[in-house]
Amino acid sequence: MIERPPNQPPPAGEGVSLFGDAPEIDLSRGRVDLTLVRLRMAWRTLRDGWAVFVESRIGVLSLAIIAVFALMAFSHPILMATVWEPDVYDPVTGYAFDRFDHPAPPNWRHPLGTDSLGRDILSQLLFSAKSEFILGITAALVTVGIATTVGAVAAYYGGLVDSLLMRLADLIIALPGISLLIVLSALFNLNLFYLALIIGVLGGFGGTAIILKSQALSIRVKPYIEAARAAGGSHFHVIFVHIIPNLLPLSLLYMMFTVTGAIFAEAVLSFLGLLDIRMSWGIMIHTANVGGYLLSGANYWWLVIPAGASITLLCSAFYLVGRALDEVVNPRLRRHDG
Amino acid sequence: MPMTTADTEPVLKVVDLSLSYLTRQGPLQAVQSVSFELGRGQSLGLVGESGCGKTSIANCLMRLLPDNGRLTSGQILLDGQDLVPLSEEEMRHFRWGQMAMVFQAAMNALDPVYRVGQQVVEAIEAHGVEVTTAGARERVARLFRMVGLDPQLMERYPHEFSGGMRQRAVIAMALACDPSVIIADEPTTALDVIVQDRLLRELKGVQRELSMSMIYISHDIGVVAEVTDRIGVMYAGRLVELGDTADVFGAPMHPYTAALMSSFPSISGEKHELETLPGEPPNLANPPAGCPFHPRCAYATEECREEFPAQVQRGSRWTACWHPLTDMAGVGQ
Amino acid sequence: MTSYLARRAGQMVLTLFLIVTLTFFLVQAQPGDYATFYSLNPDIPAEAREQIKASFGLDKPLWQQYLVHMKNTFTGNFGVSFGHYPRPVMEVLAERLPRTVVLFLSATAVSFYVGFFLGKAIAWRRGGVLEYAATISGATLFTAFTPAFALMMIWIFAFKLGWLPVGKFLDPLIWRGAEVSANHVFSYMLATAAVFIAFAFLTLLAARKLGRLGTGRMPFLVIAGGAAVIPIVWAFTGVGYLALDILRHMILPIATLTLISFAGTMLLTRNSMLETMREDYVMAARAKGLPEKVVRDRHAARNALLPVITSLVYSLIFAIDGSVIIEGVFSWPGTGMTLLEAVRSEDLPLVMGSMVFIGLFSLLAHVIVDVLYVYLDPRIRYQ
Amino acid sequence: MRPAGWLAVCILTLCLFALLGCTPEVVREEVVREVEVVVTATPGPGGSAQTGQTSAPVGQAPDPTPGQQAASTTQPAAATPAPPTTTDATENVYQLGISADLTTTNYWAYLGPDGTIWNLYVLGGGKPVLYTYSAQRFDWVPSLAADFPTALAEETVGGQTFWTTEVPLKQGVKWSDGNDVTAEDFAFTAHTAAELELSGNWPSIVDPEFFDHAEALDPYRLKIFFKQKPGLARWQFGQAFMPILSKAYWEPVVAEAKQAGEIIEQQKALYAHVPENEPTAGGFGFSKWERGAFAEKERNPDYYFADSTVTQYASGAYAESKPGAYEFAAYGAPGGDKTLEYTTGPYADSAIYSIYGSQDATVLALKKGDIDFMLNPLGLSRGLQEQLEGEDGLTVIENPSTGVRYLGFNFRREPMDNKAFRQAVATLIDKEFLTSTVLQGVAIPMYTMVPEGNVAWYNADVPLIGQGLSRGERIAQAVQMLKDAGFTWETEPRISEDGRFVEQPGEGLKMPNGEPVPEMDILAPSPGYDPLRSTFAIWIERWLNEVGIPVRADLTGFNLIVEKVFDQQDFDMWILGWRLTLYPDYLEAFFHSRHAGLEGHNAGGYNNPEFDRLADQLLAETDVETARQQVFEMQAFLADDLPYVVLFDTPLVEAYRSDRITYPYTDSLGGLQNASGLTTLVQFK
Repeated sequence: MIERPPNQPPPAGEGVSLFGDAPEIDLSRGRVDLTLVRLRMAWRTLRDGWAVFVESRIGVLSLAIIAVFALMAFSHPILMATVWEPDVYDPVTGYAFDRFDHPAPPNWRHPLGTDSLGRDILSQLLFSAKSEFILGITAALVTVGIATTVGAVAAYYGGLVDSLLMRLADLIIALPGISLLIVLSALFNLNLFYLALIIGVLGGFGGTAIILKSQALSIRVKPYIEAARAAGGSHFHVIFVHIIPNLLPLSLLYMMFTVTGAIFAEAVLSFLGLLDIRMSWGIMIHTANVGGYLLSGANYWWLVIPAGASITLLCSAFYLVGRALDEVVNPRLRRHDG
Repeated sequence: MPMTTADTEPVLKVVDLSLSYLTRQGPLQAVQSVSFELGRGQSLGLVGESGCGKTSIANCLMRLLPDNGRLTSGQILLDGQDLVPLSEEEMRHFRWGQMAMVFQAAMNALDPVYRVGQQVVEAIEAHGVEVTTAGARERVARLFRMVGLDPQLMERYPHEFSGGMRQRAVIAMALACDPSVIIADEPTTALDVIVQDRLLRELKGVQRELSMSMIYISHDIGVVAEVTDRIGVMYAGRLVELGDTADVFGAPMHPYTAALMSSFPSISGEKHELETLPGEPPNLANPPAGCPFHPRCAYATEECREEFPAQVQRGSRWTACWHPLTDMAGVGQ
Repeated sequence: MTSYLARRAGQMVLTLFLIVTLTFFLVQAQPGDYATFYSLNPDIPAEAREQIKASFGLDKPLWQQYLVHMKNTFTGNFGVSFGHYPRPVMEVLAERLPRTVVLFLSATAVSFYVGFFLGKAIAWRRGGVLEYAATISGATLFTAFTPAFALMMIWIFAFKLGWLPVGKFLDPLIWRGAEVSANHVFSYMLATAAVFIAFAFLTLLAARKLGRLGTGRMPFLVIAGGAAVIPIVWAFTGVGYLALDILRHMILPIATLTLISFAGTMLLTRNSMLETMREDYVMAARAKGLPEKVVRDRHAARNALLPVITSLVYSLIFAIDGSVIIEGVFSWPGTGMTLLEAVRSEDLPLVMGSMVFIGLFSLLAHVIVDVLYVYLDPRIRYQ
Repeated sequence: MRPAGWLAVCILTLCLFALLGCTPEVVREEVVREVEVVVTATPGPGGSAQTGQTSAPVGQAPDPTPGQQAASTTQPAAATPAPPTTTDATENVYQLGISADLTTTNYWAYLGPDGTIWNLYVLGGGKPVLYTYSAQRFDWVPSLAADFPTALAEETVGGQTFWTTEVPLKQGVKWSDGNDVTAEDFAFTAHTAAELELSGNWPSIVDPEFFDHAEALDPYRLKIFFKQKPGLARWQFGQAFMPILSKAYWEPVVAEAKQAGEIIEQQKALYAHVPENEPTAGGFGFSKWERGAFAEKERNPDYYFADSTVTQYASGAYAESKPGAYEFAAYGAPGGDKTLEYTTGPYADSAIYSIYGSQDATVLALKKGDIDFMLNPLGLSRGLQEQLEGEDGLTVIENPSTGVRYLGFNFRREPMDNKAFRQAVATLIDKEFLTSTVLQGVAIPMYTMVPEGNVAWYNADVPLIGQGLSRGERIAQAVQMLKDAGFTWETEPRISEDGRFVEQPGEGLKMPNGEPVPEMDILAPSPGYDPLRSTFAIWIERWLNEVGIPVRADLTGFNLIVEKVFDQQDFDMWILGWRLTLYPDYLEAFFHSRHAGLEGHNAGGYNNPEFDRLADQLLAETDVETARQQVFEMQAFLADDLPYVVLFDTPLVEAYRSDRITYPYTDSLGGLQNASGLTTLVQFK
């Protein structure tokens, strides 16, 4: 074996944690008090973290972009229920009867034009935004749920459990993700939910677990864990009440990266025509490609640019928010000591 | 200004040096209006609790401030040349060539991926002290012997060195270009007492031998007493007392100096009761008005709380205190 | 060292075994089977269909198929491809592997270098315009929709400007008279690269051992000399023009892959640099009066490289992954295109073979990076 | 980078340029070709002989596709320049783009398990065949055969009864190794296929149930023995199209393969052989395969049919001649208006098939001029078509294709087994609206299982259910049909005043037996796989739901549909497609009740004795004219009984570099790719 300094971006041993490091827990105090203290500390760390975060202009900008997309996602059902007739504006089965020159360029009824099958691009774009959020967030939650548990359990128990989980993680990161997903989606006709689940599971048992485990290791040796054990806390209690909450900030960071990965993977797979999804940004580009409009450059820009730009914008926004969070979580990256 | 033991022009003269760090909480006054002189061949100790600005002064002298450090006022005159307005490139020649540094944690001051000898040679080559590789190597060997290291060791990597060896190597490195001033920043902190003691002696010896000037920075007033001619006591970014080592030790004028002395066991082994200093050093981002020491000072009065005390000069030494101890005790006039 | 290598090899075999098993059952679990897919032709009588099944070994029970597959895999032929019947999967993959290896190793090297270079630059001048520009453009390219982006690159540089070829790895008009096959030339190229890397590595190693303190430029001049010999040798082989044709075809894909992937390395390097720059030895280097560039490159960046080099594994895997998407656009029929083609035509043995190959490749990448790490960090030794 | 590094880069670059300077033109020298001298004998169509015949689900991926039939309109033949009797200083290289590599160069394997469309494009046409389809009109004409065969006759040899036919062969047709192409070659090829039980397309070419053996009465007179009387599909449109392989080259290979143990191993050994310098008798000989990059065929200087001229007349007459060698005429007396005339080349010195990884890359290569023509079984999509139409130097051509997309019913379930229900569904589907309005003409509505372009077999006179009706009329009619058949609603659908939309959708539809119509799924390809079919599925779902038929479009992957429909027969309705052969014996395969078993092609379980009778008749028929009447009848029957609601087909759009090349004709069912890019006819400007 090779002995080496910790892999990967160092997991910020002294990082802020959502609940503070709570170094001096007075065990004689009542639980309610403790919770209150914790909440207060959590609020303070959140506030401090936010202060660090807003220093990153890119991070704030990215957050704003995500917010815009979230608004778009919410606006779709509202628009469908109010101003858009389903016959015309349904993203999958709609047909713009008002004209027959599809793909029609942007006009006042269809601000982003229509696709080659006469469907409203804006409606598709907004509808897909929702799917992408569902996909990304499901995948991220699954990843983080699994990875935090795996990381905490591996770090807490050590020994065989640790070895098994970590070897599994090694195996998974040795597999190229997109290739694997291509095989899976071609063989099993994945829909959005299964795709999210698979991405989540792969991420959760893979690289993210390793990183969270090394963070959990540094938490495990903190005095308050010992104290909690000494005070008779069960393994379950220690893991879920003391270790996992302290892993959450780092988990949040990796959630962002998972979202990026999931959205991107979906787009690629849809583009290759391997997914069982009715509408997404990837499908929009795929439709344009099948229609032969990918090469048409500026002539049919509305078929490709809105979807393509949305993929890039949302992916990189999540990615950059993750990067900015990295600076919050890992004080060694901060510009100023504070 | 009082002259020091060496009756020559001071090799280093620091005038009214102030330094602050920009932080999220606002500017942090790390060093405030510090002035001192260092004579040729003389050694000056700077003591104080951690965070009092000693290391900042050292870094400031080398002009090695972090991004957020700002020199707000002052001059650093090295052989009469002010270093403050120099460009980075001009400054480069002063570093090591004129003024070298022994780092706080020798452990980390050596680059882990290069051989130790190579790291010394690098400095020599950068300043053109020796032009041939053979010459440089010869010089490194000499330096190694001087600090008590086997010259063979220069082919080794830092991780193969023990803590003491590393510290010696760092000292050898500092000597590489015959600097006129050496700044030793807590050079012995991480070492055990015996190694520490031996190293101190050697450092002192080398300094005498090469008649270099030295600024020795430590939180351990006992160590400083052993190696320095003069001593400066710092508190919260200010120099609060400066004088010949013997004088200061004999009769501290500032209450803080006195407190500091009593909180360390004497290195010479004299037994006296250790006192702990109550309270904590002030937050430099929001220092208390007046004398920064007043919240912890037993003698503090109203004026202490309102205005920073003026210097009280006593021959070659001075202190900044409204109530110098010797006054109260009626000694030293 | 030997025991380390033995253990490492053992681990690899075990991992490989797991990958093979995993892919086998994954593929078997899918609905529908190949024989149906290929026999939906009403002109093929039922007996012929049964015969097709039999010839593909699909008539046996699952566990037997698994054993056969295991045997095939570890005896090296990976079974017979359905789509290229009766060529062994191994042969199909061996034909395509050199193309992927040559292109994606070069691309990874270039993108790694670019990423590292930019990363250290933006960390050094933190908060500069360059940092914003590089971070935003890097992240944008990183998340750009790869197929469309690659196509756009071809459209601009190959079609509109006409500087480079429209994909493919060679020009038929140049190659139709060629005596040797492209795979020959690819393997020569790989051999050249291997020899040159070994030469450079040994030179540096020798310089380290012999020159001891050597900060001199001698070893680099020797390496440069070695590099200069390469074209001369090639000129004598008589296939130099063919290699040049391949190189010309490699420019655009490499540029595209670099643009897509440099951001990962760049941002990692940046973070690693920011941490390294706080180290005392960097300050010491500066205190020694070393020029900025030396402090940055020889001390900060050199140490920052260490954690980044571990990510080289991920860069390589990312590149292999990218090959699935990119190869089609650049008409570069390597393992990625093979996987996609196999998946689409339900050529199950080829699917499994490709996955195993890709897994093997990433295992090898791990080993290479381990070795590289030992070289770069003197603190690390085999245990 | 260190200075030494820069130095290295500089040196390297310099050396590379030096290298570039000294070895650029190695390429040019080698190819100066001899003029070929033409010998004597019989006719051969310009294009490639068509080989395997299959119908396979229309996928996006390779399917072996042959088959063709005349486009109804033809254009006057282009004036034919002199055949290639002079050697030009510059070579004419016909560059074609293909989208996937060959998988074999072995003809046995290509017609066996490796029958990809790309193999067909490159390898097709390289072998002599007895008979072939004529260009454009797809008349059945002799190629290697000197004339039509003798009529099938019953004959008893050694106590066994055979149906036999005799075929005269042209003399003087040579393999490129100098041997004559003889009846022995035919017998060898057919026997090998039969003895080794070759798979893939072989059983449809050499059907072991019919073919017994072939004899060379003399080298130029062939006699074929059938075990039972072969219908058109087995003899004229089957065995007669069999590519003939060189006995001299293959005999040792086959002999060795036969040593390989079990039959499967024997086949494997034969398929695994990689031919080198295999003799050709076609216009080109396979010369180079740079795997993954390109394949090249070089002109066969001894091509027998070079210089032969084919003329087709508006009267239907066909004439073919080669000066000093042969003359042939059929289907009426030559004379009157010529619809087509061309002289066979090859005019190209070489044909290079360059492999591109995606349609977009191929199109860019075409636009840039790297290739002259692109072979693509799906043709160009509308966006690309539009783009190329405006391009200088490019000509875009559009031809009908040979496929069909359909909605199939599962007759094993209610109410799909109810004819009125099926007809109501068909009435509700407005194909014209979908194809012309929604799909903007990228699809053509169809009503029968034979494409219109297949002129000889297409029955224009089938029931056109629903055609020309407005939305409201369709609904009204469908509702009436259902009512007549005993269906009832809880809430009947109500149409708006103007008849344009449904005000009140139907609810609670009950079958004649009083039970509610169950929820039904329409399996259809996902938009990712085929947006056209998924669009149809979605609209059908909507229209059926309007009248209260509870269906849901289940857009899913291709294999899953195949699995459910063909392997498990667990489904309600499905939408897929077939690629069709010219000779429509597939009607029997798709709809005869004997094929309704698991994995059979009659996946819907259609079972109509009346139809079965028609289908059996067709199989046995040996006369083309009678067969045509039967096929017409079958089409009309199916269009009314509706086991499939035939939906649409897509036209095939292709483009070529008209600034570099010309074709004698471009109107052809299935496009020029169906004639493998007319390699022997293409001429250069």
